[in-house]
Amino acid sequence: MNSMNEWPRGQWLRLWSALPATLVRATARQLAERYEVEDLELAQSGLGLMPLSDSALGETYFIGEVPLARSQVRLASPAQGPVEGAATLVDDRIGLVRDLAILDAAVSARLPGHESAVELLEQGATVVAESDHQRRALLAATRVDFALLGTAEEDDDE
Amino acid sequence: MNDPMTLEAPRDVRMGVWQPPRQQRAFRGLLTAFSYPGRVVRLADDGESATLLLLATLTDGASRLADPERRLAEDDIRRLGVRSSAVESADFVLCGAAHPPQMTPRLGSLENPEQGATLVIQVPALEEGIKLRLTGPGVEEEQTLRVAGVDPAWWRLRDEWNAHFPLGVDLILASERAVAVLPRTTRLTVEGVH
Amino acid sequence: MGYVAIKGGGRAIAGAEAAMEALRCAEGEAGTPLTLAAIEQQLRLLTSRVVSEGGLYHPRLAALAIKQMQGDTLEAAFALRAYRSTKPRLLDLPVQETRQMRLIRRISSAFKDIPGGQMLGPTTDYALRLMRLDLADESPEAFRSVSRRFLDGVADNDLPDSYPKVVDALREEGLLPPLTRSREAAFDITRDPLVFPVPRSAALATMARAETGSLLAIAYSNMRGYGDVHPTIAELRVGYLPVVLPHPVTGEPIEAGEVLVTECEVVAMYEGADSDGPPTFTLGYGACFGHNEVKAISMAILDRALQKGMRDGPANPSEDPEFVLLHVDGVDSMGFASHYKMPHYVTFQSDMDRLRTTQGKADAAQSSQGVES
Amino acid sequence: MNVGYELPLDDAAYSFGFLDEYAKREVRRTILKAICIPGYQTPYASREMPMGRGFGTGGLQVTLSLIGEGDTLKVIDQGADDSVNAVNLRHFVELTCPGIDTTERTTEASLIQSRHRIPEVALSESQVMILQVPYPDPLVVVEPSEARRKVMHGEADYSRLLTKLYEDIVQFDEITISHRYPTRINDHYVIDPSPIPRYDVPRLDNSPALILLGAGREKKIYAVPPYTRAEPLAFDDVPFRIEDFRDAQGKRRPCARCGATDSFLDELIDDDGNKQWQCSDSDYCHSRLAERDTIPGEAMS
Repeated sequence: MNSMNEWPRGQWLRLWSALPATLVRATARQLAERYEVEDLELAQSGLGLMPLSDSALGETYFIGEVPLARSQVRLASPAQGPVEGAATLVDDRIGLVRDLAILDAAVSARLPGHESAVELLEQGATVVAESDHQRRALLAATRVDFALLGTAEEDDDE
Repeated sequence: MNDPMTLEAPRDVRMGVWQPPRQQRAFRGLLTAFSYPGRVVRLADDGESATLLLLATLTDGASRLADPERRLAEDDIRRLGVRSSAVESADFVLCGAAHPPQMTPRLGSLENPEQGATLVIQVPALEEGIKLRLTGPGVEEEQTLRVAGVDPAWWRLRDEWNAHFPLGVDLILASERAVAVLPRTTRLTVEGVH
Repeated sequence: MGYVAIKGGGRAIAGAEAAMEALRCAEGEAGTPLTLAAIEQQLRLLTSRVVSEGGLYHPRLAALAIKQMQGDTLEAAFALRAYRSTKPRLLDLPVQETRQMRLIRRISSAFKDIPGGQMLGPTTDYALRLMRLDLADESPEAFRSVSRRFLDGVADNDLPDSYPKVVDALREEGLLPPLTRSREAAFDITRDPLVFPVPRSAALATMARAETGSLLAIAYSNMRGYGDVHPTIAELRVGYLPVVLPHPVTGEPIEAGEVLVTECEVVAMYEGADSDGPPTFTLGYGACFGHNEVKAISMAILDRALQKGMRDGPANPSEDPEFVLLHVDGVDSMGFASHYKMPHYVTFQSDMDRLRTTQGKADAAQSSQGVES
Repeated sequence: MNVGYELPLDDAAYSFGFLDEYAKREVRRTILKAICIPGYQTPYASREMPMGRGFGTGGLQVTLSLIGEGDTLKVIDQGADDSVNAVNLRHFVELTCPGIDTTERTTEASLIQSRHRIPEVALSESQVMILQVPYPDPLVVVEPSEARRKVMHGEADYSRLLTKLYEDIVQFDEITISHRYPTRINDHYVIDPSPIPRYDVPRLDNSPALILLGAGREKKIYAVPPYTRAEPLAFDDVPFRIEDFRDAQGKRRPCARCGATDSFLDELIDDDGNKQWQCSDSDYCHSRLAERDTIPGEAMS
């Protein structure tokens, strides 16, 4: 279960949603076959108004809206009793968010069969790492220390 | 939040008064009742409550409801998704005909008279009881309305609250199935009283 | 030909739609339809503009709108706004913290060196505006290899996930006013009409989804002299802001997604201590969805100008909240400008009636005075 | 968006009436308050509609909050059902409100949305008239600040507006307001009745039908309830006058198509540059022609 500790629940959605929805769907289907899924709240999509704290004066304001999809489910597990899971995603795919809620429930309670969902976490992590690398590269390749400009090290400018 | 999609209640209550098409029909009934003061409009079908239906049609998380006499079931208040509030700060006040509220409801301001409250008064019966003679906008010549079980103090208070147009309150008299409306602009005389 | 009643309107509208579509696809055999991913990636700055002016961070829908509206940013942003009207508010998000942004660009024009370092990131600031003719017939193979080669060329040295803010450093030095974590709830411009005076949060929200060109024009008037902000950019950052909300079951914070944001703080000259504290620099703040630096900078300058106007009363247009905030929304202004294209012949008939009547009276008056006309 | 994101095309369908239910509920609350305070510009959070501000988004939000199964909608612009904007709005409602009917016959309609005209045929209690409003506040010409205008309206203080009218008379010996004629409702609020011609203003007075006015860009809804006094501002010596359709000889011009001498006329210029006059209300004109064809022997007046 080291992968469990490796990724706190707060990161699961990020990792899973980095993968093609079809992968998530397949795993959710398998789990749904083992455990009866009850919708505690109909999965739905809508909007959320996003408040930011302005970094100049610390005032709260709304920069705009983001799409949101959310779902909350309960898996009936004979062994462990009912297990609740949920997902809220900046996205508008109702099907996907329900699948994620099922994965969330299974992994959180480590229900038999959750291992495949943990594998998805690992796969998602590689995708996320790749995009992190891309972003870091954008910074690393353009880092500039104006304090050093004009010195021997960098005489190409001014 | 008064939206069938977000209710965690069992299927059957999601039906009926919580359904958009039903609320659209109910609103058109209310529109007639507000446009033609004193006309009795049957709002609810059998098994429905006119009061709950009109509240479901008009209120949600954006409105404040005062229910000082606890006339609504907790479940229904949750399904309505309204913010509960005190009488003096409520957009909608639900009360019985027998005793008027002790508090003065919101009357709005000169700049924002629309903030005057809407009072929903549950009456034992419409089309029987004392006779009211109505004139004003929405009434061609004169409209008569019969209503039972209303404490006369109500009419005195209504006159006080509506003394300074455009400030005032608007009344919805709701029987089990029907409603009649008295906007702040309606002039009212009670038969036999002067 | 005069003001003649439009008839056959139904046919005309259907025809107009077909005509638009015909031009969109005019390349015919030779053409390839744009994919939404291509618009979102290759026209990322156009997409950025539409998500911020549309007020909804949905790059894929923005790309669709751009394709559908054939590149018209006003119409595309408009389509995104209208889409919002069909969607319910799902939940209230907690306040997000931009210090957590995963940066791709970060500069300051106030300091040579800033804690964490300056990184130009993807920018054309220092590029020569020379036509790159090699892009004219770019081979797909070359195109596909570019990004990969760039990444392989860069050592992924251990850069931090997030960076401190320059203004925080200045603040610690006492050069800036302390954060006034205001308690009042933020103004929701999507629900409440702007009735002046409005709080600063209403101004920030309005400018965050304003039309870029409109903001720039009014900010530019301030820069040129109809105003006196004279800003220095303390920090301009572009990056991905993680959207964090509580898990519905456990309540623990979960990352629900990311939003690309441009954020800018400008420092302006201090003013005589209007508060009882010592004099400090004054600040302007700008931010918007997507990568749009001109918009963020213009907004920051106008924020500073409006703060002055709200406090001392406007001395010029860019300091007048009503003037600025009621005229920068692209959907409102574009819609109203367009509506003049609709038939107005009933009202014009009525206008002519008035003019003729008054002319008639004027003539009568003149001739009665025996004046030749 | 994420790698491999696909637009959810399956659940992209629009809900009945386009607007979400919260938006409708707010418009409905606003309409009822507008009826209770005749002529008062009731503020509401206008939503963006998929057509331009100024194209009737205010009227449309009212219509969409009212309409449901069993309704028959008529949409006109400049009096014509076939005018481009009318066609466009009608098509949009048909698209988003399955199960409702539309008509061009005034008498068949339960809801009538209009820009710039009120139909010639008298409305009935079973109908609701919805007018599209570009500029809701008649006081703007004398007071730019909305805060101050709201006070003036509340106190029914229209002295400055009357002065403005009077200055007109002094200059032109006539009130020069052509359309959007300021009209006092129930002896209190003065409204901008939308850009209807003066010819239509008397139709607001004691109408059996409810009249709702929606201003989307300015985020206001106001109402003229049924059987309510609506009186155009005027002076004893200079009365309110409707448009004059008499020719040089003082004879009322007839409609070139149906011969009507009791309708608002459009002035047309044919290809030879000759002037023609025609009913602006196309349904009125058509039905008169239809009658004439069915009743043999009736000569065209």
